Amino acid sequence: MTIRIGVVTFPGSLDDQDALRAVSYAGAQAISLWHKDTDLNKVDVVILPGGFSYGDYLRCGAIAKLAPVMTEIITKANQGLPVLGICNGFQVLCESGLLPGVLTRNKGLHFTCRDEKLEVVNNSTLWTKDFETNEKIVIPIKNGEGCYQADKKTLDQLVGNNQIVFKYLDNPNGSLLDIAGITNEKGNVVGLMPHPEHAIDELTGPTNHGLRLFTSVIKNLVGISK
Amino acid sequence: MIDTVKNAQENPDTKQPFLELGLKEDEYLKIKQILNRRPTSAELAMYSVMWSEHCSYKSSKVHLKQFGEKIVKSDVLMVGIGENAGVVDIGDGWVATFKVESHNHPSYIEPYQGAATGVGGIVRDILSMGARPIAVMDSLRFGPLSEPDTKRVLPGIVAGVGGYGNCLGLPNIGGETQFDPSYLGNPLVNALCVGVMKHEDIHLAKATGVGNKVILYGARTGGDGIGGVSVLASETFATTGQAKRPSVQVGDPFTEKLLIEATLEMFKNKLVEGIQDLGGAGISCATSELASNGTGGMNVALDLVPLRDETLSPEEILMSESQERMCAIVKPENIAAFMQICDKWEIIATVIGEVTDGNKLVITWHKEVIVEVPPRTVAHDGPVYNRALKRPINQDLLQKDSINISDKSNSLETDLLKLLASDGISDKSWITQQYDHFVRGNTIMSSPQDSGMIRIDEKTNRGLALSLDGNARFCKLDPYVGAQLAISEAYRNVSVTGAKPIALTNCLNFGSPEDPAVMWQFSETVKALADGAVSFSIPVTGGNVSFYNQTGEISILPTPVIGVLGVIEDVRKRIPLRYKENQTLYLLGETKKELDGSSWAWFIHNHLGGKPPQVNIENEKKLSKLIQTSLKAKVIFAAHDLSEGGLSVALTEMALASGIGLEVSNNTSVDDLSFLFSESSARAVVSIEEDKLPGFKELFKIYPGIEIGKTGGSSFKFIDHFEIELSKLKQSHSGTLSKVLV
Amino acid sequence: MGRVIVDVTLKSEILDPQGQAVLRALQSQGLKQVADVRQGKTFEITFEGAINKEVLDQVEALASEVLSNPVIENFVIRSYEKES
Amino acid sequence: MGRVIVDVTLKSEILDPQGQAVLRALQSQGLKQVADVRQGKTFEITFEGAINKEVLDQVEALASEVLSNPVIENFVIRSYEKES
Ligand SMILES: Nc1ncnc2c1ncn2[C@@H]1O[C@H](COP(=O)(O)OP(=O)(O)O)[C@@H](O)[C@H]1O
Ligand SMILES: [Mg+2]
Repeated sequence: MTIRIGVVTFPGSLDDQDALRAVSYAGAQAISLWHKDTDLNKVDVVILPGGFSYGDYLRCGAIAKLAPVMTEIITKANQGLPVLGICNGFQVLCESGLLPGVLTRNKGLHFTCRDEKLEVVNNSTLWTKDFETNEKIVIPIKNGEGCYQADKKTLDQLVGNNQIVFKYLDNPNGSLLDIAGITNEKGNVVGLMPHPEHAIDELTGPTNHGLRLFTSVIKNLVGISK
Repeated sequence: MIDTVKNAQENPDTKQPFLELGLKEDEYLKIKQILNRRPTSAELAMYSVMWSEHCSYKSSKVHLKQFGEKIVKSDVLMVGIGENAGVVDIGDGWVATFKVESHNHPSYIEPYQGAATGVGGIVRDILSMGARPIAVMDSLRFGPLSEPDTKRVLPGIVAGVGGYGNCLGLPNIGGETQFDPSYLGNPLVNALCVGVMKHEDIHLAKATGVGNKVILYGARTGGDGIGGVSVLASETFATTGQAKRPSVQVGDPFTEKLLIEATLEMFKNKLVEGIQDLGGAGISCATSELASNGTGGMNVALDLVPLRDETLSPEEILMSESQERMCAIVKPENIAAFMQICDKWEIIATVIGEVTDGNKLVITWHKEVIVEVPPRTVAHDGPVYNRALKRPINQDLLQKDSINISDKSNSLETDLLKLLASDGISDKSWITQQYDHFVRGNTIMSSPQDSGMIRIDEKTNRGLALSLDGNARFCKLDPYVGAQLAISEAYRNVSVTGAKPIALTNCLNFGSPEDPAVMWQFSETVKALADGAVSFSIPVTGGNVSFYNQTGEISILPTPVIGVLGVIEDVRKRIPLRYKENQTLYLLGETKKELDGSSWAWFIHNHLGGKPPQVNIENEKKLSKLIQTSLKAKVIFAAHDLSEGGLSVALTEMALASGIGLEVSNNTSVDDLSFLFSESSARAVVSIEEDKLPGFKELFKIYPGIEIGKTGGSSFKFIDHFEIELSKLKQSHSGTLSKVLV
Repeated sequence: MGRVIVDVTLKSEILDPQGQAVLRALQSQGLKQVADVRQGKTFEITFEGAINKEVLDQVEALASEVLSNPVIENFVIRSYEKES
Repeated sequence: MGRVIVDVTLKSEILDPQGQAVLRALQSQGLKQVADVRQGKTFEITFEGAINKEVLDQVEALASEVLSNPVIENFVIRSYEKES
């Protein structure tokens, strides 16, 4: 069976083509979804890509959460649909309440683009089964608002439920608890600031470590997860 | 009261503020002569912006025509100078278009928005050729890092270049940043954009086909930047008071992103007959150029232009430089499909006129005719000046003032560390980290590599390499040689990555054209570029001129910035900067005792005098050929061109990028100081794996090289002289910008 | 034409790096007594026609859903002019 | 402790893309009567000690240098509390 993975394009999405490419590299069928779609075209998985949806005006992800396509995504995600939010997509997931907390302006106030060392904290989500726990990987970041913040109670819950998925080894933006990516309690929705779709091939990225997020979800769906 | 054509005929003696609009008395008389009456105020507005230095090239035209006269043998040039940007064939059915543009003055007044809208403008230029913009680069010049105003200007400009390009989804693949006191009150922001398309998709800016509609689409027109182009870019700051400093424009990269996607969709569906971006001089420029390049006739109802501010007068609408707007010529039967695409991308589009069989551009305001002009006279027949030029009297003195090496007694080690920490040579990652290098997933190389490299075809792995270079100190010492050294450097940067240089563009930043000494620098530069293009056999596909870069009477250093574009058939064969352990280092090319104008002379001894290094175009070509020949057998593992700071800086950059040390000895015939710091042209350092050495040495038939050392260890060792740990080099090299800028 | 102004401020426990940068800039310019700076946002919303209770209620609802993120921000409707 | 609030707004002839985006978002959420939105910045500056004329003058001077760029923005000292 071929897994169908949808990538949503909002006005201002930028890394949508890259996410589609990563999906194909990983062996799934890549499907473009449009922000005005009201049905998800039978996709098995949804990716919210990076970029500056609606210019990131107001707050990052705040206007995208109002897009028609999000209604269906939110409903299905709550029923277990695998969803990955990358960078701007992570911001949309937080704004729409699928993930807790919020991403704010980087501590240094600059947009920062660099190769980032991460530690895989939780390899039990649908998106991380191809990694080892505590594995160190390198994936680029590029964002102006990647500083993860949440209140103490939320942070305690994230730690208590093992919802932190990736941590920065050299925190680039002031994120609390060095958080680079988190999951919901069920493990089907994951959001991260680094860009795995830019680490699928050493020709165009620092490593190919990012590819494993995509292969993880595919293997899981075709039933060969470990 | 609206000043109609009728009114102008009936009231020929009305006083008009042509001087305030930047027109000279004789220019005003010429307009009257063309029209056979006084212009209406709307016509005056159009002529004044279109005849400004920035739009009309009135001082540079007589020089620039050499680019057409000195014919370069090239079989890649498809669209030459005169269009928005030149177009070159890059193989496999692909063509590329690239251009640099300056946005210097606005960036001083409002660094963030000035730089941002500079990027926005050049991207629309590329888009209007029919191409998908795929990458940007930027060349920046600032006052010394230690000056407080640099701390205001630099962060804003960098954030603006990044903010706009990042939000547009264009990777920034390189550029340059230099510092000199002459730029303190007049920083330079030159932005480059490159785009690609298939042969059949080339679109030109012309309005043909009687009855075809003129559609304005994109952002609404507002009162921002009115007269910005003529006043900001054409007058000196010293002579302009507050009133003549209009507000700068604010960019909206989000709207531009939608504009790009919508426009490319229109091209794909073949809905557009002609297209033009709205940059400087806004609607005046777009309508007159489209009409002039077409059959000549066009009617426009200006009152239909969607406004952000309902109080704007027709003159202001004509001159407004509101960003993120485009103008398209569309067949009536395609209007519906065109509008549907605009709807999809939520872009406002309005039919504002049509192509007529006349030869006049007629603009009405609520049915009254306010402009009726032969469009060519506005767009192309502006005034032409043959400005006085004079070699400065102190040029000879300057050239005689060669640096005396014998009394310079620092140790080589001290000099190297100091040079690495100088603002000009220091690591620029504080800047480049603010730019997205990855978006679109095709970036093969970006900073700190010698050139940017982009894969354009995922199936064939064909790619483009681009470099943007200029050394204004060399140009000050000798503008002709300096300009050719700039081409040489850009050509070499592209070559060492394995790409074959095929085209060049330029952005010429100078002081006032009314100063004969500046005009001399300019004419030498253009001559050098036109001659250089012939000798290198790569055509000049376009360029941009920015005059009046000065503070008071003090001009900036003459600063031509050169962009060279190269093609690489398989990006997987590219040659990077990073080497591995246990490789042999070779120095290709001849090192001479050429320290005048060098970074060493300037940053260590604050000396600028003498003559710049010699240009040797034949050697540059041989070096390039050697590298290209090497690709097949992959005998070169890593390479780096030698430019500012010479060998010592090149080796340090390679070592730091690789995280591996090296040791070298001076096997050349020059002294140790020159070995390390001379900036002789046509040189590169390469590193070779053990088993590739025989194959590599074969290549010396093409161009000679000598072995200078080996890679490995954790230090930079210059045998018999010094050994510096990489950590210490890194400390010197990387701390400079981040220490001063927060 | 009516007009409503909504102020959105960061909650006090949330980091405000922009405010901190302004604080440093003010201090470096000689304003020694500054102790803290917090940066906030203001939305000035103009309406066709006059503003009635219904419109105000809508603004109130959208202020917490769209104009601010309750995880990090507070909002207040600072002022409104029924017509102008 | 005194407190000064400075409002910085874009000049009316300057494009406000953020305000436009918010405008569309509000309209899409059913607030049909909105005609325009302008987004501004607010700085809430807290001082050690009370605020006197001298401090206010300093804030006034720095508002155009540090807090805003007069080429595109206006500022106004909205309010201040001498002490609190
Ligand atoms: N220094 C130069 N060298 C070569 N061509 C130039 C130079 N300056 C301007 N041109 C060419 O003149 C034409 C008009 O330039 P320009 O006014 O910058 O275009 P635009 O109207 O898009 O701003 C372009 O084709 C440009 O490439
Ligand atoms: Mg153009």
